[in-house]
Amino acid sequence: MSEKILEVKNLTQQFGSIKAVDGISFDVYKGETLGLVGESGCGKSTTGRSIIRLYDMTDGEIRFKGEDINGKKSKRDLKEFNREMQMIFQDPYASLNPRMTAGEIIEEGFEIHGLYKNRKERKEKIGSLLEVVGLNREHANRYAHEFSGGQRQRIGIARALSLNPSFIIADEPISALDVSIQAQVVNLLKELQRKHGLTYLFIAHDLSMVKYISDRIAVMRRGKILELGTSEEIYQNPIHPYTKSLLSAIPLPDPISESTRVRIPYEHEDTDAEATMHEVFPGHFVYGTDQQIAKWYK
Amino acid sequence: ACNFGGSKDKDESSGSGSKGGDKTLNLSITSEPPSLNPQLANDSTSGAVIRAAFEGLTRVDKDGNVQNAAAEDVKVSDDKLTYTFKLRDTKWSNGDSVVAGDFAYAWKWALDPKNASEYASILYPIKGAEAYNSGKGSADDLGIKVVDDKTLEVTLENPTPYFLELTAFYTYMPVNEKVVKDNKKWYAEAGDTYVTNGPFTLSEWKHNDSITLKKYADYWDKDNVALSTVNIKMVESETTANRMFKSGDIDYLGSPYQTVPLDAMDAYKKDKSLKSVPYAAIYEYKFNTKGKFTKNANIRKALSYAIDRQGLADNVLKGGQKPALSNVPIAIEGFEEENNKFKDNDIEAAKKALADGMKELGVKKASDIKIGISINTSEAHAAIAQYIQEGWHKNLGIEIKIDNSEWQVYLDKVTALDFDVARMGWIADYNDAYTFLERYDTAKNGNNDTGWEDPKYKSLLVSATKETDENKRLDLLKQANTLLAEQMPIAPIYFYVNNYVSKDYVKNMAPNKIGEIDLKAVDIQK
Amino acid sequence: MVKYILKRLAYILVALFVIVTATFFLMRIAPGSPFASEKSVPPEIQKALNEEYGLNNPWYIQYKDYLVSTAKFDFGESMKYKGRSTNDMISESFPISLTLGIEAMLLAVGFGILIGAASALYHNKWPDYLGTTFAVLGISVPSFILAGLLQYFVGLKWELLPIAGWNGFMYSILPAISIAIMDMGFVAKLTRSSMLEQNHSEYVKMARAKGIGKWTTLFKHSLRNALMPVVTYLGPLAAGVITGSFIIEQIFAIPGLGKYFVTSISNRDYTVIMGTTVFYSIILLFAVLLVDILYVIIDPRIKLKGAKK
Amino acid sequence: MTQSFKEIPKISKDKFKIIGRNDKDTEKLADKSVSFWKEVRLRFSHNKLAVFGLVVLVIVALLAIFVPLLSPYSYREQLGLYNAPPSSKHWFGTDDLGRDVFVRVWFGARISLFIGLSAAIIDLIIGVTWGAVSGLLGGRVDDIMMRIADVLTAVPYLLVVIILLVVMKPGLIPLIVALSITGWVKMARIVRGEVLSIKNQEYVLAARTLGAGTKHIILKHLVPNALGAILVTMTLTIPSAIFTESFLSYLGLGVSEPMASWGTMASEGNKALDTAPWRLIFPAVFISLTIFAFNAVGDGLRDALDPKLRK
Amino acid sequence: MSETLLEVKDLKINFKTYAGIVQAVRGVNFDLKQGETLAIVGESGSGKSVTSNALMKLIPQPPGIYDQGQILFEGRDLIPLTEKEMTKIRGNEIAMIFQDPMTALNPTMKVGKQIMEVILKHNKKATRDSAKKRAIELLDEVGIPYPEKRFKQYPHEFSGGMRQRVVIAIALAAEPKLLIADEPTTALDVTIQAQIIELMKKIQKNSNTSIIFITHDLGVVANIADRVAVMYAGQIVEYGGVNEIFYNPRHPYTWGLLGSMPDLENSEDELLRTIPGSPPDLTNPPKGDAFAPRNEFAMQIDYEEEPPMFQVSETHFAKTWLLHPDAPQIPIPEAVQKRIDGYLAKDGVKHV
Ligand SMILES: Nc1ncnc2c1ncn2[C@@H]1O[C@H](COP(=O)(O)OP(=O)(O)OP(=O)(O)O)[C@@H](O)[C@H]1O
Ligand SMILES: Nc1ncnc2c1ncn2[C@@H]1O[C@H](COP(=O)(O)OP(=O)(O)OP(=O)(O)O)[C@@H](O)[C@H]1O
Ligand SMILES: [Mg+2]
Ligand SMILES: [Mg+2]
Repeated sequence: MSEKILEVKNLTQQFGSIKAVDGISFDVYKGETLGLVGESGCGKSTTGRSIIRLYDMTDGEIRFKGEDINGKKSKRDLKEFNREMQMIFQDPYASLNPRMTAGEIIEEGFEIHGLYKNRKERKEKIGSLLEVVGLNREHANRYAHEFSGGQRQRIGIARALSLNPSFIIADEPISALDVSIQAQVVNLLKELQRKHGLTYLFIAHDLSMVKYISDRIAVMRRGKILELGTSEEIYQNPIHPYTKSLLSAIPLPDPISESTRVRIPYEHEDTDAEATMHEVFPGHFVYGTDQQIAKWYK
Repeated sequence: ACNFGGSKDKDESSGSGSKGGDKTLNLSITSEPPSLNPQLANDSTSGAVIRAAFEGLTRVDKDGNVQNAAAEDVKVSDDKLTYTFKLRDTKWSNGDSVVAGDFAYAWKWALDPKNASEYASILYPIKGAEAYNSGKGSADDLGIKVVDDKTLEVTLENPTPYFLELTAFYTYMPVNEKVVKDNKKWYAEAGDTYVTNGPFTLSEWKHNDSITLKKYADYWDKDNVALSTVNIKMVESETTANRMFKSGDIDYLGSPYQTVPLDAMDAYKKDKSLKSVPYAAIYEYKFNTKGKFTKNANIRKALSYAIDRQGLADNVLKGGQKPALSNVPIAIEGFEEENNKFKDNDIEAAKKALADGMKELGVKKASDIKIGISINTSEAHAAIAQYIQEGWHKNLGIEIKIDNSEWQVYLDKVTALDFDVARMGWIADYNDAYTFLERYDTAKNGNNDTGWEDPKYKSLLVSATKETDENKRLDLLKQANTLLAEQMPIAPIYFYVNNYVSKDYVKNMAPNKIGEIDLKAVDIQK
Repeated sequence: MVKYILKRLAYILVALFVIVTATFFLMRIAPGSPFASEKSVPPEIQKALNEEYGLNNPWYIQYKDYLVSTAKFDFGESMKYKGRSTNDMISESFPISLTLGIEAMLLAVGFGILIGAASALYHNKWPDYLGTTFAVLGISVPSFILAGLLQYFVGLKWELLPIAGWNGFMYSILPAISIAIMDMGFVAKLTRSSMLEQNHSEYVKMARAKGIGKWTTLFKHSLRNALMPVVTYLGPLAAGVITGSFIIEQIFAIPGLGKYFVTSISNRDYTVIMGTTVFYSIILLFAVLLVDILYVIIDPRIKLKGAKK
Repeated sequence: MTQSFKEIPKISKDKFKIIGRNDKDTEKLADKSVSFWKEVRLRFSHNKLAVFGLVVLVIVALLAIFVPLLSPYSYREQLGLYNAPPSSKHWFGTDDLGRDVFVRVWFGARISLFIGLSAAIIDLIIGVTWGAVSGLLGGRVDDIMMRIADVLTAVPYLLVVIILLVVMKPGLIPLIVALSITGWVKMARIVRGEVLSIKNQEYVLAARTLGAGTKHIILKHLVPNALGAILVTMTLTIPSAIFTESFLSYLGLGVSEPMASWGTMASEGNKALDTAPWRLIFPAVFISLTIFAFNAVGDGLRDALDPKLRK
Repeated sequence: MSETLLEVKDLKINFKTYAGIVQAVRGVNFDLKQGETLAIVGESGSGKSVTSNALMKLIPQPPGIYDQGQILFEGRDLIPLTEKEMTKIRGNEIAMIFQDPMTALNPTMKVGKQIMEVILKHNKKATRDSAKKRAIELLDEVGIPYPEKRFKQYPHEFSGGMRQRVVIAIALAAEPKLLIADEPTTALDVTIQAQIIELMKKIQKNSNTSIIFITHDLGVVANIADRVAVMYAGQIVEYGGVNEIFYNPRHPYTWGLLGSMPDLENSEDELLRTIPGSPPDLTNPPKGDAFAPRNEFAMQIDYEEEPPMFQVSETHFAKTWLLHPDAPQIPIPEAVQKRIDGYLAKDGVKHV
């Protein structure tokens, strides 16, 4: 496999008494898409936001391109970091400032980083970014509320791309969109990845989309990663009962099978302190005690 | 948490005036009296209440005449320096007899520098008083002698023709020595400790709200006291007080308790209810004789001549005030004819004086003269200043700016001579020209505020003090007064009058020349 | 919770210290003295007076004295009103201002919320226009003018209520209205916009989908949620109102606390300045704290941790 | 279902040729879309009260500019006609010094409007910044900044003004300084409240991931989106500044006599209510009308700018 | 089949805005029988919520206008009813579940009280005690553990899934005949979504309630619906039994919807099928077929004239000119057909 672009070690994020993220570790490799799935409130967004330094993490270590992100202190280093790593947000309505035009939203990054000082150059760049995400140049002067959800999300993507990052955290970029628009956005993300060699951390709770877009998937629950492996592995060969339960819950556009489908309910088993990550197959990790793993893997 | 103060029924009965023998007068004063201790009081509001509750050796009646009060008889020595008072048999409201010692105690207390009585200086005519009060002498050297319980002998520093008027002043009131010694704060509340000997007793004192006086049953002259109750409301706003008067909540509106609002004057004049009586008080503009332009006497004269005093009195003040063309009010005995030191609104003379002054100062254009009128914040001052400003601007062509300050800031500025022209008022504590003229004896005098002094003027005043002959003394004072008009360190503006309106049934109620009302004489006849 | 309140109390102490310090120095820099008057006081007596009130001490001693007296809540005697202790002056006049203030608050908040709620409920219909106009009028008529008009017409011309004074409930009506009107207007405006926001929310739609009537929805559901911004505004407002309004007390001759805030300063009555300032500060600081605690009571989602939300 | 199911219509066959989708249109936005500011304008102009307010403000401003220039009388000229009721010569009557109230009202308007607008600007500069910084940074900074605001409201204002009076010459500048001392605290409180809810919006987080600093976030995101609340608060600041000015003038901090402002005219006129009511009524009516207009415009703008009311 | 509970006839709803009149619902017809579930699908802005809110007369007026049509509930037209008469029907006969459980509950009122409120409102005989008992029962019914304890808690103490259960409990409290669920599971994650759907099915079985289920998730539709209405630009463009819609879709928009679903067998290299473009502006709906500009099979006629509803089978209708006898026979696009075949094959293996 290619080089690691991001290493997360024992990341813990505590809000007051709540441990939103409880000591998780994973790596992301250059050019891949790592899907992060799990029920609502399990700490997915928190993980993403800690990585991009929106939160100061409570404990652990995050290395981006080999450097500890918390070690970066100087303003310049921070700006450098911001150019390398970007985020796409969940809510296409809340993530665009209603008082700004699409152009201004995309321009914001240039302004902050003092890029393309020349007006014409800047305009040109904004226009080309809009085109990259499948919008027209003329859209630059329109306000966010004039766009449909899918178009808004594309503006959000254009904003994330504006600084030419190499790593993008997409925090449920499609869950607020309806199916046909989800497809537009996912296609766009895929295409961009192919063209620019981007790396994604793709957060979602919709497993069918995640499966489609991700190379590897991490399943989270209550602040912990329970299972991690390639998409194929996770779908074909889930080991953790929670993963199995999740997979069984995906509804399919197939009325006949739906009428007979049986959901596998998940019974939480207490994992005591001994629980650890087990590499069951190469690259396929499961969290649990030795006995549990043995039991599940039958 | 319902606290509306006071019980309701009590007030209802008192509000309805006289029923049978119950005669009630309703008044309003502008504020809480700062102190009802005669020796600590230093303002007219407190004075008005103290005067009703206490009885000095003498009283000044409604016509301004001195009457014996606590003293039955007064003997004055030939050199006019020794006064022997024989006391009447009167009682304190707690039953004690009023004795000469009570007077002596009160006066000594006031003069004791430790007690920091702000009005102690009014006792200075007494021998040794000034020295003791300023820490240079001792109480034993004071000219106050208790001969026996009923006899008080007072020796003066100089012959003081108005001394018997002073003994009516509140600082000269007696206090009950025993009570005062027992309780340092005897004067803070109405009640057992507030022991008085005047025609009224303090029956209730609701701080900031009202004071109730009741007729003193054991008063020696009780037959001549008509009122049974006096309710005094504290109403700061003139407008409100005026409305209360109109609605009948109060029976009397005006000096010395409250002022008739300027804006109401016209209406009261129209229905002829407004009354004006002369007042020994002057409103004046002080010049800074060290100022850039006002150091020049001609400039000062020009400014003073160019004031339309009559117009001001008629159109702005409206209370029948008299233009002041001299520095001693016409209400002062002997000065009735002196109000003619120059002509009112004499633009010709003003222009001439201005031209002279400009020449002396080397100023080319009148508009180069920039003068500020300093006033403190109060309605009438601003109106007067604007009126005068417009006149100066129009007639003399000089630039005038009005500089308005908060009261204490203003006092500071005036004391520091940080002004060109500043308004001031002076009210007589006793009916004598000396109180007006004495202020300019030296530049250092705390009440001078002009930086002006003249040795000739000072010597005139000193001679007047020593003089035992009434007429000669008066003449010396008149000379001094003329000298002031020549040098014009102050521009007199107008002599105050006391304005008031009262309900028809209020009788015998009018302020005297020094602005006091003796409630003892007031009657209500419905 | 307890920890939070303790922390806030500590802040209050620090704030009080700062306030006392600032007031002390301002007071001493300001020209004038408590004993100044038009007739000048002889220097010897001035000195004696200064000595009596400790004004001859160097500033740090005086400063220390004020700190000590603040700590003991004993501010000493008034320099203007002889023989009266500052504490007495406050404790006599505060209940009056408090009574009047509570009445005014009830008016302002009660009617303000009612008008605001009705406006929101009938958004863009005539009750809304009426209510909004009334609210804006309330804001745009200054209290001293309203007080004058009420006194003149209601008191003097129509003789419906007493002109001035403080002698029972009837006497408190006009002043309370005068104090309340501006805040009533603002509370109404705040309530209206906040209610409109709530009315667009899902749970209000849900309540209506449950078959609950308009007014019931309003009182049971949206009002409480709409109250948050009103509460923010109320804290400092309450502190101001219950400690009295100088102008209103002056116009209606009410023996309240409000006038001391102004007169003590123009009199340079140092002890009373200090006393009233500390008193007001304590009320204000606690009102602000109370608001933060009220938030938690009104909105169970908020936890006292330091920051809201 | 039967209802909409009509008989299959007969249509010429060549219409049934597949021509595919209309490519040009596909990513076009609705062409009749209304731009943000145009919609704001539309929404504002539909609000009758707001339009009325705007018209009033314009008229008041014009009168304030032109009446003192064109009137035969000046604001200070004493005409010898004291307390005369309104007449054809003196539309608003004359005052106690015999000056034309009409000219004085419009002269006063200049000062009062200037004060009102200055206060609004102070609110914007100090209040908004203070509230925004406090709310955005949160935590200890917030605690301290809000306690400072508390302290400022608690320290006796009159004392501060008196000291200003001593160190500065009276005029408009010390007046504005005096207004700046505490005038903004209410605004700061309200903006802080707004910011607390806006700052967790995703677009603010997005700006932060772009590396935006505090200043950028405040200016670009927090202030524009708190504009509604800011406007409403400002409509309250303006009247309170106009009245504070009369109080400060009374203390000698404002413009000096014979110049006048609405506030000073009204408080002077208040005393003449019983006898010369026109001296109160005209300034008071114009104060109220102007504040009413500011409110109407402010509310109208607030509604027009509110993205929540928009779809 | 059982009798018809609800019949919507030619419903048109407009909104007056500054930009013009938004024709949000442009002539919708459907009916619903007792105990039946109708799913309404369609992309955002197609008028699903407006339609469902209209059934309860919850459209704010202004700006909303009931322009035309009838809503016959048990034969009675709801449109002319007054607000007061409607409050008797709302919550009682027709209940609603909202999309976002996070905001649909009053944050400052205890959960129990919010349930009791409906019971007390619609059941004249209920006392506070009986209402409380019933509320606890309801909490238990929707599967909330420790209902007595939960009764006294505030919404923020519940997770999203639990809150949606509370919303359902409220909807069920008065035993309504019709339950409208407007995207009840969109905000929830899959496991909880599955639980909620199971719960609704159970309830329907027990009390024979009719359900209108609004969603854009075709998987959910397949799971719960008896019949399906596909909406586009304020109109129903295809309508039929659930199997008909999924295995024999006739409208190109329905093809688009089905095609854009990823499926677990999709290989990652191929892009998803999308419906390019965006929905039309309803202030100014296009002439002809509103879907034409996005329809790769659009014909000349589509740009000129609005198609009527063509009947495909007894129960299956579609509003597209493609069904006109003169139109070229366009087969279901290959990718979609392949997927359908895949499903059918799989099902066949399982069920035949
Ligand atoms: N700023 C914060 N302060 C306090 N608690 C927080 C904060 N942000 C998140 N949490 C809590 O941390 C936990 C994890 O939240 P997070 O947003 O990471 O979940 P998520 O997996 O992204 O959920 P969703 O699918 O709903 O977006 C939740 O319990 C949440 O309440
Ligand atoms: N109050 C309103 N004022 C103006 N237009 C409105 C209003 N409510 C809805 N609309 C318009 O009606 C149309 C249909 O909206 P509706 O909410 O029914 O869509 P939807 O199908 O439910 O979409 P979603 O999946 O996003 O919930 C939209 O174009 C919307 O802009
Ligand atoms: Mg999240
Ligand atoms: Mg919807």
